[in-house]
Amino acid sequence: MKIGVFVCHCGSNIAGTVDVVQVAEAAKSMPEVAFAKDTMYACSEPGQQGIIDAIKEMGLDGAVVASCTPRMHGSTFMRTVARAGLNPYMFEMANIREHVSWIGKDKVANTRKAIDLVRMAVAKLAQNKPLYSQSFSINKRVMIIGGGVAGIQAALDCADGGLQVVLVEKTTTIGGKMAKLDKTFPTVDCSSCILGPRMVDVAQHPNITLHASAEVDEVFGYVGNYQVEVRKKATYVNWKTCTGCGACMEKCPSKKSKDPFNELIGTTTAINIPFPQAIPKRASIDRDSCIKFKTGKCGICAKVCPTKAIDYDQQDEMITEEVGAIIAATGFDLMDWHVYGQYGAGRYPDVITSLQYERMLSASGPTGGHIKRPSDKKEPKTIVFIQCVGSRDKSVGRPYCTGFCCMYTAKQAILTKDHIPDSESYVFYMDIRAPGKMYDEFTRRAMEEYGAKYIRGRVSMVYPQDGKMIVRGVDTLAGAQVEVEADLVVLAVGAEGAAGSAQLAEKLRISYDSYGFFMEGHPKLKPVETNTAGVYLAGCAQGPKDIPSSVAQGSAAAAKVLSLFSKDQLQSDPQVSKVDLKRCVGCMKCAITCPFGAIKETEVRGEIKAQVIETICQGCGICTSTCRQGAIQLQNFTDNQILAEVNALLSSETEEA
Amino acid sequence: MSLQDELKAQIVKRLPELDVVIGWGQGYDSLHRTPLFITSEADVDKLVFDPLCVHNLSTYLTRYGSAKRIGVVVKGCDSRSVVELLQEKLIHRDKVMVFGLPCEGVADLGKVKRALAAKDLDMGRVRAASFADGDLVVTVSGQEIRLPMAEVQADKCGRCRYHNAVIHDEFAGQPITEAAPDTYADVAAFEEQTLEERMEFWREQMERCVRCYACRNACPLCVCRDYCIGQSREPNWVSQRDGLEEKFFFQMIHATHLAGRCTECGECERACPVDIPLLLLKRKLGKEILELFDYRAGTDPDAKPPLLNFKVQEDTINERGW
Amino acid sequence: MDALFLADDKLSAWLGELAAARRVLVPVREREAVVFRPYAAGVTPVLDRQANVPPKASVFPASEALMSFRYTKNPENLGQVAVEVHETIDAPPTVVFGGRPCDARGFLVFDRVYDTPKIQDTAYKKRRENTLFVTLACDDPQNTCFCNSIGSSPYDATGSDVLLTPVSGGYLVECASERGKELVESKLLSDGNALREEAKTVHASALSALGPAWNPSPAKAKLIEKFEDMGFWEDVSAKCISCGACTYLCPTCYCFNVTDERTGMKGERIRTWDTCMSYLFTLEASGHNPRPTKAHRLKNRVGHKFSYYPEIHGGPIACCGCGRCISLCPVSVDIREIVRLSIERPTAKPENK
Amino acid sequence: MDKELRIVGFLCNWCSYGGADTAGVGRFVQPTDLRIIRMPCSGRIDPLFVLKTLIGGADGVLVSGCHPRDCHYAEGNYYARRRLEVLKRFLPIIGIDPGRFEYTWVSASEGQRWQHVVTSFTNQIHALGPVQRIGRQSLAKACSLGTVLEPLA
Repeated sequence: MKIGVFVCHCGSNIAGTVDVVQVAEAAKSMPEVAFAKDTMYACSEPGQQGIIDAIKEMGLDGAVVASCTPRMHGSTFMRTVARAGLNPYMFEMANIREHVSWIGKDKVANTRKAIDLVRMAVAKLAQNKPLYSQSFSINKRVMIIGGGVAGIQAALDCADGGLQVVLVEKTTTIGGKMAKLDKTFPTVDCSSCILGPRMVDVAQHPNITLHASAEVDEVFGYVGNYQVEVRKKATYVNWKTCTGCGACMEKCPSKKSKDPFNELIGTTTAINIPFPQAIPKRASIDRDSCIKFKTGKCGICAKVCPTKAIDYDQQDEMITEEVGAIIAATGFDLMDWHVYGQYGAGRYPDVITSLQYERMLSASGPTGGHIKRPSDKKEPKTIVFIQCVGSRDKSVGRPYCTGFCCMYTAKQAILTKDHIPDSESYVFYMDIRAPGKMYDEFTRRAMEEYGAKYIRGRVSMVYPQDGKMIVRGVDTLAGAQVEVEADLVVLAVGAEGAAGSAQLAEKLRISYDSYGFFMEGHPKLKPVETNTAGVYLAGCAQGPKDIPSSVAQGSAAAAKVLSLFSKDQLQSDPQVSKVDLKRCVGCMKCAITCPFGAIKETEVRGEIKAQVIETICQGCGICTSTCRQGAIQLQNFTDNQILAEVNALLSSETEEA
Repeated sequence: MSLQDELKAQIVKRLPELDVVIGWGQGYDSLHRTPLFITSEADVDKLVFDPLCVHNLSTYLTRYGSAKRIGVVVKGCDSRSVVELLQEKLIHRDKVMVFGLPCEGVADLGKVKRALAAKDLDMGRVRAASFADGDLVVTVSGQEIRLPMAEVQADKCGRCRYHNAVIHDEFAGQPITEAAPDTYADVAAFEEQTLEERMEFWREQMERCVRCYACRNACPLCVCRDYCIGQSREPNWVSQRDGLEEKFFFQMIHATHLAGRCTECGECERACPVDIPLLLLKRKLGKEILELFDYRAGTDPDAKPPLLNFKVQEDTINERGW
Repeated sequence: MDALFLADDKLSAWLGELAAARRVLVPVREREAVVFRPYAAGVTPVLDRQANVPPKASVFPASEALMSFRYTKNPENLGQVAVEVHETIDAPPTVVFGGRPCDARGFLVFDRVYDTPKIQDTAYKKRRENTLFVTLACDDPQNTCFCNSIGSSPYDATGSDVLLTPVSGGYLVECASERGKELVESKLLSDGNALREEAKTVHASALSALGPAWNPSPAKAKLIEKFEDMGFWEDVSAKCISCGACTYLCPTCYCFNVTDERTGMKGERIRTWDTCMSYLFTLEASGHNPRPTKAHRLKNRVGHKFSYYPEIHGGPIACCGCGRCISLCPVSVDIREIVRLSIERPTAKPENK
Repeated sequence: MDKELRIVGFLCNWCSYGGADTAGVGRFVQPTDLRIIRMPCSGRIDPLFVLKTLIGGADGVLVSGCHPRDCHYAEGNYYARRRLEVLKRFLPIIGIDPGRFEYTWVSASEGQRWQHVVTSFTNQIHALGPVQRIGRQSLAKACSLGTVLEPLA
């Protein structure tokens, strides 16, 4: 075999701490290496052309590129090798950047390590075999999980693109967090006025099937052919007949039910439609507060319902949706700010979250758009906004910036002045983060036009005194302690991945971080992809972002799906398991451990043998390490390929000696 | 009726349903029994059962095509291999007829050899052997030597929980009620040595290995047989070199491939022509698997073996924080 | 030539003398196994019983490098690779001490294959030339011994260079070859002529302890006759577990495999023992196997030893009667019984197809 | 730190290999002893790879996969956890310090954790020193029997 080795400088990224010339020189003495060279940027156009030229001129059978992580440019170079006429799997990468040059300062040790990694890659490549993809057809339906603004945007774009869309929403209405907002920054336009029509579009779009009050239970399958088990949670109202007339709500005697839509600052009826613009506009019963469910007596709603839609015996319904791609747009929730004991940990009614304040500002909210402090329903005159509650705070395990709080706090300060002209707003902030079109101008308006008093510093404590909330903090610019007697304190609470996002990630087999945000495929180059083919991300599920960014990502995810579905057939990853029939004893232990059901029993000349269904196999290799006789080998990660790497590494010691 | 006669009668009765019944017969000398393949009633007369019937005959079960109906005579320990094979679907219940026995323990010919060597006698020259009053009585070089069974019994019998065949279609004799605890004291005692001493021990033992693979081929659960990865090039785990690393690594293959499956019948060690104590490696795995998963292989044909199973939250695996 | 005497208490001194100039391999006990190991002061040879492993490896190692090789590249064109080969024969002067006469006789079977006018296996030959055998006549054979039946005896010194016979107080030392003379030039050995008679008694008693000899020679024809009688072979091989204990521990089994083992730019060509009892022995690259079952393979082992080899080499049986294949077989397959049955049992007529 | 030791890492592609990349991107400096072999999943890791590596002379072996519940292939790390735990407990019988082998979970986002894991494990291996090899010390004995090959000078 003739192998070419290309050692990348990556400018000074690698060459700064690895002697790449020496690595290339060392590669020349490695078995099977017929060509070795250092190159400034292997991934650049001339760099790739250099690889192609060398393969053609030297008649190489395979190439090793020693550069960055294969997770970054593995596929780039596989295409390069393919353009040179080789099978793309006749390629290996040695990661001498992320795993060497960027993490070690000792150039001698780094160079030695880089040589070892190249030796291992060369040894593996010598065992590689050409692999060929198979085609399989795809189901051009897409599921979008989460009906917030990102999910709505993705759904509409996909549906407009001609795809059948299944939108799954956990609550009884779509709209998400945006539906709860009164106004949006920096335009201060009415949130429901811009979102409402889009929600209606969803309801009316012939290509969109909406499952509200539904959650994903299980996900099977693979890109192009997913089967998703959706649990439609019982609402105790037959939504096929319910017209959303609201008669039940009017008569429901249980009026003190929790109102999650209004962030628990108001109450609602046990049977309710969360808000007038809800989509679908259907009623549902909150079991926990319904008198019928608690005592068995009542049943008024059933009596008053003109369409006899009430069904107290309704059960959760399981449906299976077959789709080819999935967009996860599950949004965010506020972190549990009760960890802040110094702000009362929820003990003071007049310390509220910004989202609660938002409901208070909303004309359709529980206060009818009048700002009233919860304790005595009086209009507050002095309002203190505390930013970064659960943002940029390592002490509560929230080192990241939620990003949009600076903007909505400014918006709320402006709206406060509009609502109560004689009010005074104080904003405690760490830094103003307002990068965006008209954003910084907006925060300046809050200060300059609306007179909000911005104090740069953190609040050390909040406590009640004589009907006021005393806010004690520091003004770091003035270098002085400050104390404000406030009527109402509003906390800008940081965002985290929506409740249940970790469980959903596990079902989707995508990664998530410790805050419940889903991991994108690459932080820069694959912001909407995940590492699971056919699963995409949109909106705050991937990380905190404002409305325009969420909408943009919703569209981006839709574009990804449309691009995926633009083909009728997909190419399967040929890195699948393969059975050596001679070695297989038919014990089927591989099938027991296969998480995908990709191995079935077959009979060959009267003997039971394992057979891999290539389009279902995901290439994990659990079967390979389960099979004792080495009969089922994951292609491109065969025992011999891995052993070649181990042996090359362990023998390098003796060779040098 | 003696146990042996009862067994013979059972085999005679069931033989018409079967292609062959595997039992024990007289070997080349009075101390050796040898596997006996019974296909006719005349063969049944050659059947023997006594504490010299050391072989685990279940090792033959996977060597017949699936069309044959095989009878096999098993002691308690041997029967666990049958259970394991059934559990792994390597044999089928309707193709195997199990003649179960109660067993008070078998002799360890290595111990017999040592006991005789201590008296300057060679086991290879024993002219006659019989059992009387719990002793193995042998005639060698003109002397009659009484060896108490307690002294020459196989170690596995001293810690046996399963004296009676755990699975059977026919059972001869009376079940034995007592069962000894197994505390894995042998493993613990070995591990009192330093790590260096332990490796030196294996170094010395493996030096003698001739790579005959009797350990593997005697093992009822080594079902890869002709396609063992210890000898293949595709995959190529072990080179043809016969250094200690290669020899020892083969034992690593054997041991890890038996993890959670090994019933500790000890055939690997018994079969070894150069007396390498191979069971110790498997006992160690058996001990850890028992502690981790509360699992003993070969006791439940319907169990899901621990290494083909998992719990999302493991009760006993204390994952190490960093 | 005169017989000499070695007193028991001078044994280790003699071994010390021998070991000064050569590698001396002696049987030692490791657990319940007796194996050949290099002699060093303090090592106690086990001389009262047969070793589990015969000293076959002294001349025919379980694994040996026939040559080493190294690839070198043309610096001008790395794709051009040259290979440099070095013969690597390791043949230190060796004395194998304390084996049985049958152990040494085993190499006579090798010689007819590896050292012939037509074929000279250089590695084998060099080691054979450099290795001398001081064997010990059996005074009390084991149950599995049958040297008398293959035309030999417990004191047959053919193939040995020095034969020791246990006598009272020590050993009678007799030179059995020209080459043996250099070994007995020791002041530790005294005149032993007076003990010749005692030694003869020892020999006679050992021979009689073996019981009556049986004649395997009819097997030569009978085994050919039974070549197609697979029912016979299936019957006699039923208990065989296809391990290699019988062949690897046989002093006369000489089959090998050759593989190149390469690490990086260098490697060795290795010859290792192989066993015809293994499925892999005859497995062809196509996947076809002419000896697919253990019946085929056991037929080969017995047939080769008692029929094909004698046919090719003019008579001698490829067996030295040591009995290790019986005593060390995990399931007590008895080659004596198979040979006898091949003679006694009528051959099944091949079915008309 | 003293002379580099031979440490081999088997990392799953999706989480830990990515975590090691993240550590690189974050320039989290680590000891240089480790050589990483990329595996598709920790479930692909046959315990025999670890044994082969240790018996073959590596001073330490580190396996890292996705956190339980977080496997890209749903279940691979659950199987790995059982297999590797059994392996770790097995090592003492053959005279290999169980501290020479560790398995852990590092996600693709945990660059700093990866730095910590590599640093701690490398320190642990340096504290244990070079591994004893079953093949090495016996060379003299085996050579005298003519069974072990003299490497070409």
